[in-house]
Amino acid sequence: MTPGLDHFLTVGALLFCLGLIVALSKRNAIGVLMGIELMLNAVNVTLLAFHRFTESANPVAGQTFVVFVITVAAAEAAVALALAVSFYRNRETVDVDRINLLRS
Amino acid sequence: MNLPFLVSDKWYDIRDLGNLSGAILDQLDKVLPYGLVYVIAILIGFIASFLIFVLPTQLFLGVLGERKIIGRIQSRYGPNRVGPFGTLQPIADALKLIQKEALIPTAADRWVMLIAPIVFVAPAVLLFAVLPFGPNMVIADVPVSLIYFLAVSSLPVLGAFMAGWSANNKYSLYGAMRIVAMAISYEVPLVMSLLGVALLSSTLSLQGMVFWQKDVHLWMIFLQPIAFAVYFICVSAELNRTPADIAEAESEIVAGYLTEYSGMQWGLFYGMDIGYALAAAAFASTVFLGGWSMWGLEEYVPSWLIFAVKTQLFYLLFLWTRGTLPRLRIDQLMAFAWKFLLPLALLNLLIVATEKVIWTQEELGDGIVFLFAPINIVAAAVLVYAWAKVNGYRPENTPKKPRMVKDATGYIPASGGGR
Amino acid sequence: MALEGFGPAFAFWLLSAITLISAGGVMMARNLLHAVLFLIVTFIGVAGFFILLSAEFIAMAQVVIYVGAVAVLILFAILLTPRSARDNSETVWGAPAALLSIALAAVLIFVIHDTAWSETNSFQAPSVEDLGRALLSTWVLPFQLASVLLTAALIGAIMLVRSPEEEAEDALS
Amino acid sequence: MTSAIKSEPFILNIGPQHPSTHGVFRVKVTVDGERILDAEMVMGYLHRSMEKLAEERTYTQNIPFTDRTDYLSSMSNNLGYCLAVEKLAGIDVPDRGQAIRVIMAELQRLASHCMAVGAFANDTGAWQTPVMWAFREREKILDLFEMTAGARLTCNYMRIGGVAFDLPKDFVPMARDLMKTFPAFIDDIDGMLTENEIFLVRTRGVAVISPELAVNGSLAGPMLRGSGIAWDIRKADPYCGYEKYDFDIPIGYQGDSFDRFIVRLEEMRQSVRIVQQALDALPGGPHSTQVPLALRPPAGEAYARVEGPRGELGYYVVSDEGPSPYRFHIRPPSFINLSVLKEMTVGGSVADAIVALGSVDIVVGEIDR
Repeated sequence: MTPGLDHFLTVGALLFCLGLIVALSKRNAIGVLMGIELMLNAVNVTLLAFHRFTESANPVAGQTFVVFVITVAAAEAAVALALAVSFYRNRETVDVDRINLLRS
Repeated sequence: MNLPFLVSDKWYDIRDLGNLSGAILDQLDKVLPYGLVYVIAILIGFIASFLIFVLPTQLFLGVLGERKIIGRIQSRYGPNRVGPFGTLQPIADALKLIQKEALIPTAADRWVMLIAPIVFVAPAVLLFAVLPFGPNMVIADVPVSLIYFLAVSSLPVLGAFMAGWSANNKYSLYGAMRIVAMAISYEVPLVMSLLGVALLSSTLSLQGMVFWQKDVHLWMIFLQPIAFAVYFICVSAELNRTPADIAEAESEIVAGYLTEYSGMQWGLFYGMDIGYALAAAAFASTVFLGGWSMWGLEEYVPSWLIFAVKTQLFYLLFLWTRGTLPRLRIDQLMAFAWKFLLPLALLNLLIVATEKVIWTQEELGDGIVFLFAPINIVAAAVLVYAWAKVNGYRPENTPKKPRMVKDATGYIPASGGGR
Repeated sequence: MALEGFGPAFAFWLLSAITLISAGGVMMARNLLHAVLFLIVTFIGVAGFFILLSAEFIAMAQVVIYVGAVAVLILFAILLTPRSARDNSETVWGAPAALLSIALAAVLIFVIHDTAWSETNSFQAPSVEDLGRALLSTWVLPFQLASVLLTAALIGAIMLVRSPEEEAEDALS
Repeated sequence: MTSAIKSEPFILNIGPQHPSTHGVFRVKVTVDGERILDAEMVMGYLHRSMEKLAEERTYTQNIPFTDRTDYLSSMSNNLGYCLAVEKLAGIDVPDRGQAIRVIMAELQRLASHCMAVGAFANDTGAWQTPVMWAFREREKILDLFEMTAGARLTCNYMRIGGVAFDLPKDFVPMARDLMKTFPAFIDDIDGMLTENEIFLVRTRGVAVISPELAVNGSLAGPMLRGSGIAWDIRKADPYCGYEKYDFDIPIGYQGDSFDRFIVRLEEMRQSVRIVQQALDALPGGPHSTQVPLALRPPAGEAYARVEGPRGELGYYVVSDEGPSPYRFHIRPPSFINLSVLKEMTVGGSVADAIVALGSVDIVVGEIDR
């Protein structure tokens, strides 16, 4: 079976859903971050699939978008991990359920 | 002799490995069922690259050369018992290592520990795929082979990390932490220095860079000496070669991430260390030393021979530093990367960008590089010295001779030693 | 225009299997370190997809940034938190999240297969040069913004992980 | 090194099986990341109960024991013990014996410092090259020992009242030749290490011993002189006619590892000078006085000290007129120099601790005896 747009989009969707499960359900802040990274990767696959298979007035736009997504993801990962380390230092935990300083 | 896949009739010119393999695969495709030929191509490619590049360069020139040359530096003979002049020593070592039991501690993370050597070894073979051995002799002529090389060479760090973490040993963990920290820090100046190279030659293809250097008749090392120095230092740090071998610092943390490994698992790490050093040397000779080109000499000598000689000469630099220099401490290495190498690489990028703009805007010919080269060499010397001074390099402040006294008179305070 | 030939098809199915199985591994692994290792395999599989979609530069960037930097950063962060914080178990929201995701996947797959996408037959893979020109001409403003974002993230991350002693020192000076 | 990340301190065992402990010696360090918070020394893995065993043997039979305490400087150990027994029994040593003793002790210092300098460079990470170079020169000195005493490492050459054998006739020309070439080797090491920027940053300011700490810790030898204290038993309390020879004491500036290293290098140069002077003025006559085999010194006690390669090497012998000593005690310089290791390492990193340990120049056989 030759892979077409449908197949790539399906893989992207499945990857996104797996990332969603990880991001929503993990106890550890770093685990949640990994889920988010998975979702971003799924988005990138989808973007490039559209870029490859569909008509476009601007043929590089898809790749450009992916470059920006990767950039933002890298920045996000750096800040999120810094947050996790900093939070661990102050509260001795990285459990997202116990990050509830604002709850009275 | 007229074979369809040969470009020229020179006997030594195994031009165009791609044509050769393409011709074979075309013929096979006619007889074999649909698609099977791709699987065969992958298998043949893997085995052939292992046999052609990894085995000879690594086992013989790498392991043996390392032991012989470092032996000579240390005023001893090196291996000289097995085979003529000890040439069969690597094979004897490999046989011994294969026989040994590969121990796995009880508390170790068994699967990660087993997978780690594989993760470490696989990229070494992949690295050689994009290195051009001649005008047509490149296995995969990827248009972005520079970034490909960087991407693949960042993978073995993971293997080393897995090895260090999974063994569940404090020394191993130290090695893992150190190698990860080093990899993050030294990747930055490394990429910055190569950015200047890509900028000047306006290509990301290694083959394109060799052609560029061939066309302007000048090697990149003369145009960007800073980039070359930064590349050399960064790559020896990433490869754990001696001034920066803190991840497997023998005298401090026993063997770093290799502490708990034994048998051929250890042998794979050890051998592939040399494999990566050879790949880095090959990369440097491609990017900075003109690759297979040698100012017209490649017409008379096989290009792959020129390339191999350059690679081995560069590899000799690694051996030399390894045999001579002590090791830095981790905080000193980190400071060196961020405070010294990164600004220098950025300055180099600035110079190169300026020159590139002048070159393209004024539509100057290729000859202008012969003006740029002396400027850049002088600028490199001045910048390195000035930046070292700014960073507090004061060699004259350290007295290198002790004070001499005639009698045992007790404490004599040091007067104005300046330290 | 679909990808013709056995090679791309074989690569596609292989990569799909690798990527999805290792993504499942991220979800299932009880040890956080193992989850990161699975995540790295997923990243490499996604890079393979990018190559299949004729975006070599993006694929290499994916490996350099995700495997070489982000994954290593995650490993570092895990090592800096102690052993007790290295489990990867679910909260009580595990089952609802799974249900939600399955529902979302069903919807997405239905939409994907039900839509008639206007597929092109004349795809010309843009070169790295095209990408570079586009980034520095059409998309120069987002490009600059992204660089500002990266700088801000860099400084923010450094400020976040400073120790209280260092902050006290800076306050005094 | 400030740690920006708070992490849990944990205990790291450096040794007993570790490449840089120079034997079976163990340091239990509490580390936070790479910073050392506490260090505890554990020793005794090589204890052989020499001091007690010596009480069962005659005075002459004890000489081989002294070879095996500090196995890198057996000549100096022999000398210290023989001096103590001679002091106890009131035995004089002929001039030729004295001169041979000086030659042997200084050659031993050269051999031992070769090892110390090479091993120290190895600890800083210079991958075996300095140690191999140093071994090459040390072998030549050990050749001289072999032709004189018949053994290379545990020489057992000194005797109560002199030395065991006279010098073979080839010895003097060979020793002269070696002393001509030896300074070139010292210059090699000097050029390779003291001019090396990496070596400088690794050792300068690392493991500083203040003069007060050096005196209060009762340190001796290069450890003491590195801190800027001019003290040398050969000058302060001359024995074997050291007052006849012209040599200087090298002292350091601030007592860091680098100072101890350059002090050792310079001591090697001075030792070459002493050996040359002793060879030039080698007197004739007997090499030893006859001493009864079953020596029974008069009751009393004696303490004799020599400047060994590692510092003040003292032997304390008590006699009760029996054929064997009533009490036999060694003052081992490595053991006492090591007592400041905690002050040297705490606050630094693990890599610095290895450099500190290397700069002490320990011999575990002497620490544990």
